Amino acid sequence: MPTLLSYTLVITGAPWSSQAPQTALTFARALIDAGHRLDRLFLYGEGVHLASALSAPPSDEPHWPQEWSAFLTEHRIAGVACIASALRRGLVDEREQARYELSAHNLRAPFQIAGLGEWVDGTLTSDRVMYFHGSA
Amino acid sequence: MPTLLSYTLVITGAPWSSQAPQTALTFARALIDAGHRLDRLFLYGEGVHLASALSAPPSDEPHWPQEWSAFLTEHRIAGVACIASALRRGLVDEREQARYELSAHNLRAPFQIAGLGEWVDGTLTSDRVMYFHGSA
Amino acid sequence: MKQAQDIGTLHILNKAPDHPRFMTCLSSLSDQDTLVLIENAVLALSDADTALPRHTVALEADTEARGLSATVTGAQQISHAQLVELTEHHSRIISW
Amino acid sequence: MKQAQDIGTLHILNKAPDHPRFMTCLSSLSDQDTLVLIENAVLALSDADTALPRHTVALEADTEARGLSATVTGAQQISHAQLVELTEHHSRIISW
Amino acid sequence: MTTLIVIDQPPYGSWTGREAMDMLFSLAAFDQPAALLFIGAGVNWLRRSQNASGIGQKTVEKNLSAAPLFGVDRIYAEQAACDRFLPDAGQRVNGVELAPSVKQLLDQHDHVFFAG
Amino acid sequence: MTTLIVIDQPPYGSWTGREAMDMLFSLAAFDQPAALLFIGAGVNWLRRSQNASGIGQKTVEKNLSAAPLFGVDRIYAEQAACDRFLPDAGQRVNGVELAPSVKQLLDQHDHVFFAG
Repeated sequence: MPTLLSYTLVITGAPWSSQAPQTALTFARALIDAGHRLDRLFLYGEGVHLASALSAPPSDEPHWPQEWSAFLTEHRIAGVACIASALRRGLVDEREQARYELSAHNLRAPFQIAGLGEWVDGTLTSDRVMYFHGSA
Repeated sequence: MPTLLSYTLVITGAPWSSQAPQTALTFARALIDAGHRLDRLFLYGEGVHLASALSAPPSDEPHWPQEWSAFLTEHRIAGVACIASALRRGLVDEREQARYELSAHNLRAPFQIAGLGEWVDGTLTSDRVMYFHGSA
Repeated sequence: MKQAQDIGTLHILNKAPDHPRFMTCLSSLSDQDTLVLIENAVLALSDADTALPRHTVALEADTEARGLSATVTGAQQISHAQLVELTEHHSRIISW
Repeated sequence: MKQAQDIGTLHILNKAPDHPRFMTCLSSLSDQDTLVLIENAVLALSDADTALPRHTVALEADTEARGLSATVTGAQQISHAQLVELTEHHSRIISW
Repeated sequence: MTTLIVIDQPPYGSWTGREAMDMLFSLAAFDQPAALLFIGAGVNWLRRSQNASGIGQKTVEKNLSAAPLFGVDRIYAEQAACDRFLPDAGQRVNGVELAPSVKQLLDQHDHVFFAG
Repeated sequence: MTTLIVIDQPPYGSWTGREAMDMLFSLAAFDQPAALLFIGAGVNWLRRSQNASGIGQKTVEKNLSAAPLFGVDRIYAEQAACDRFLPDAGQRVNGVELAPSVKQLLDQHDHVFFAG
């Protein structure tokens, strides 16, 4: 029986411009099935679009934000969007909405907004850190 | 004196993942300065993120959604985000918010959401159609 | 199928020289065509591995950003206003 | 600076064969390293211009999507579960 | 006016090719003549026996086979890229014409653009 | 643990390089040793006399020159890529070490990742 490990996954590729969110999700399911632990999903750069609450793809297309959200909720895993990447790209929670006096908030639960310290923590404490980039 | 022409500009590259919105804006200003007419800006694919009302980059960084919005408003030019591209990527107006029962709307004025027919119309009626893609 | 005023096609290229589309563009030019380098494509001006065609111009805002404007010899540098003029004179434009 | 259990590095590559990062990856492998082709990179299995290293595997979901799973001979096809196993055995992983 | 849409990105890794197909179908819906050209790694769109269910997507083969029904004129593929990725005609979906010269094909169309 | 961040995209055309610099500075802020490697067209980050005001951006040269102040260990550039784009040492910003072998440099670091 193998040693059980902890993982941090980092997604930098956006849904609909890359396969990264889908590859990462299938990998995440497989690592949980193998008994390992997913410490955290960290969204960076274009990857923050995965946390949009307003994505509404056609019903016969995959809905990556919804699928990731359900997976994180089911397994009580933290999903963190980098605050700097998210603010540039228009992904905000209620707190940032208030701070920047914006018209709405659009962060999908259970995603949270936090700084790069969360990623640094992953590199220090998880056994494995894996990156899922765009392919263009 | 040259003949005055009409243009349709199409942006497919996203702000912060490409230079497309900035190059297109400088070009648009130059064509107006030369006396030409900009019929329409059409956002497609990743380009729809330019229409986000919630982008909040650091104050010392360019704010492309705001700059484009001001330019379109000043010159009364139509800015259209393709509906299919926008819905996938979480860009919605009040009408789409209601139709898909979403929690908010985040389309920046004066952008509108419409179908590819607006682009086809541009290819048929504008003297020039120019595309601004990402560079990755 | 060509336009009446046949002065060639205007090719606007924004990809870096190591992008596959860069070489496809270069090999698709005719003698009477004009090539405009913008964004990452202006790096071709400093690329020992790239031979640019005769009618090549580069957007000055992009060469300046990348520290190339003072050293460029392979292409005329143009403003956005001059790019608009080029689009006036070419009814056929391809954005690579 | 290498980990105690030195069985080489796991390289996970998702770029198509004409992407500049693809060749950089191939030229950065050591003999004991393992290369995993995922997403667009599995197209290398059908690419006459690419010679793959000995320890190459490909994600089956991606070869199947691209119509390659029945014809592949140059690499073992693996499931996501097997990819997880590979990450168990390699403490050093590079995502290209 | 004839339009040529060029796809040089392979399928599944991004959505640009699919969104270019939507543009193609829109042109056809407005009775505008339109054709499609696959070059470079983009020719991998044309391989038979694709099955994208394992990556949670719809197989693009179906989008392609719908093209003639929607009034799309022609589907071309760069010869050199096919030699590289799909040398055997039996590997390719039906109805594809090989283009020995990309340049020549571009010259034959008034409006040419890339899929993102 | 030593981290190496690899940048192979040129500056200004996208934001990935800038966001990688933010990651670098975060590591340094937590006292984690970190170095930077530019390869391929990414070496164009290192050219002197950049001025991005005309494209509405901040010049990346300033981000780079801040690196040592923030505790970043080393800045490397692929030798072959410099030969191609920046052959003259006088064209390059100060403090850059040429790396004849990318492979060797990757092997010297525990944690290696690309800027998107």
